[in-house]
Amino acid sequence: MTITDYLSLTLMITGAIFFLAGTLGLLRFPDVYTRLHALTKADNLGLGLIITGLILQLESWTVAGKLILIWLLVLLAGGCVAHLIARGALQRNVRLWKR
Amino acid sequence: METINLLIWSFDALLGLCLLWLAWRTLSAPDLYKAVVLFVAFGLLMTLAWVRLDAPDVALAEAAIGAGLTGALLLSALARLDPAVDDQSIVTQKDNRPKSESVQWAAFMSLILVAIGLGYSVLSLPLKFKGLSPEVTEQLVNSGVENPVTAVLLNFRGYDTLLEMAVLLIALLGVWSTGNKPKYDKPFSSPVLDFLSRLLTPILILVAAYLLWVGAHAPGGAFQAGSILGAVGVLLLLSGWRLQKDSSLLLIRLILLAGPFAFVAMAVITMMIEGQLLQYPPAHAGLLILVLETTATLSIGATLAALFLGGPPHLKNEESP
Amino acid sequence: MQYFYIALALFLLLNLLAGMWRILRGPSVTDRMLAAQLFSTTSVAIILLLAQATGKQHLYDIALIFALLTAVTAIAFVQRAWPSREIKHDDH
Amino acid sequence: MTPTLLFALVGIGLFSLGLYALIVHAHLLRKILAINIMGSGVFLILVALAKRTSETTPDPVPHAMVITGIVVAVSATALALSIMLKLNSETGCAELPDDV
Repeated sequence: MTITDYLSLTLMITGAIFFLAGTLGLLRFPDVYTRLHALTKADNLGLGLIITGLILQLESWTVAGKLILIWLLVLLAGGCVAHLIARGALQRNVRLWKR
Repeated sequence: METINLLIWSFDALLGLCLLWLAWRTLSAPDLYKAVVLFVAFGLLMTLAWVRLDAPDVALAEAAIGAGLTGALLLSALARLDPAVDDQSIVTQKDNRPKSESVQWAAFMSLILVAIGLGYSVLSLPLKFKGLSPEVTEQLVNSGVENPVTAVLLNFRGYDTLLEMAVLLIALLGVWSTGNKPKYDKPFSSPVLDFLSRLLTPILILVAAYLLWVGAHAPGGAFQAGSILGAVGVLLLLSGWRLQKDSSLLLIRLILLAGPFAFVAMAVITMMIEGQLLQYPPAHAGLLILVLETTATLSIGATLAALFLGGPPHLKNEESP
Repeated sequence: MQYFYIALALFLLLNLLAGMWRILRGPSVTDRMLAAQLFSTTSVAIILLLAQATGKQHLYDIALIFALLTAVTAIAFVQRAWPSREIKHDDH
Repeated sequence: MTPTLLFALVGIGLFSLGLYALIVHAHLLRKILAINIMGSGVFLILVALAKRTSETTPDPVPHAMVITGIVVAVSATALALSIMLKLNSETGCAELPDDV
């Protein structure tokens, strides 16, 4: 194992932890908005970390470009969908959680 | 090596169990909305199963259709059920009239028998079997393409794809003849949606063209590219896009017909030249397949989008009250 | 490394299984839709890991299609299938 | 147990589940979902059995058939949904009359 291997290992494990955090948020948070927040942010960051870890292991730059494109698209679509869902929920008077 | 096999095996087993469990919940959830969302999730996991089974062409088709079309079709049909009680229609669309208990038991018992019979027949098949792959590999050089799945779809069993185009057209005619009104969405409902559809549409069209081209030597091809074009249509319809000109109505109908027509024309021509239905001269096979695939892609895309629309398209100013 | 990729993919599949609980339980239709979104992001990660583990380059295309198209189902939900007032409120 | 066998058995399970739901449930949307799941089961059996050739390249013919099948399934689903909506707007319910 080289230094690059260790680095990508660390990155990917951190990514997986972010995925776990996103799922926990989806399961444990009290209302739609907070769940949306946990899911969109944590999962997109987790995917980004896993993709960075994978890129370190690649030999070809074209494939690396494809992976970065995938991540950017997921980020973009995820962000827009999160906005649309949150906006729709507000318009439909879905209650905000208060302590 | 042993640990890897164990890991792979547990991944497969977990995936299989997830599929069965999702299917069971889809079919038994009392709330139909829940059933539809579970079915969408089921489609996503099916893609993973195709990846595990070394079927990348199938996985591409399932990803394009499962993520882009099935969910949108089912959700919008669910929303249109019973418009009289529009607010509560989705949440209260319940399915609580199961058959009597004796019927359920009889069905259950006979289904157990069917499953055991099928399981027995699968287990009794030999574990190593060549199938048709030696023949395909042998003839692949004459087919004009390098991807065996594309060779089977467009060359060796081209008549399958010909009939498939006919099936798509007939399904569309069936949808149009039910007389349901097409469903349009309000345009400009959100600037973000507008932005997203403007950005995704060109990328999706580019990816469809890429899959069509790459299908000659790697996983991809007309069906996958056509499904992506269909998803583009769905995305545009959902973000409030409408036809503006008379000529575009005619153009859409021409595109719908182009695929089946090109296939029939090619079948007749090859019949006259080579004496066999859809048997291309090996020297030109690659080019002919590309032409056929391109028209098929456009037709499949237009047909799938029109199926989602749910009725014959009309212009913006012909709005009926 | 291959060992690690598969293990990570398995972990993400377990993660996905946990998210399924939200689809089953709801309580509102929106929560179920969110869980379906979780499925798609996680599937992209799993496919990428499997691609790296098996060395099959064409699997990246499948992840690309997922990344492009998962928005469509969510938009269909927002535009069409969302009741104009939520009937079931959160029970927390 | 090889992946071939595992996924073939899962396919059989899906087919049986779908057939059971198709018989038992009355709502047409549920029947459409059931038919789709039956179809997925059949596709899974076909592709799993195609993997028996060798470890590297599975038999391409079943793969081609399944791709055709997936596209036919989605168009048939669209037609079925459209007919269901028509029935719904004519009669106000989405179930077929029971004549047993």
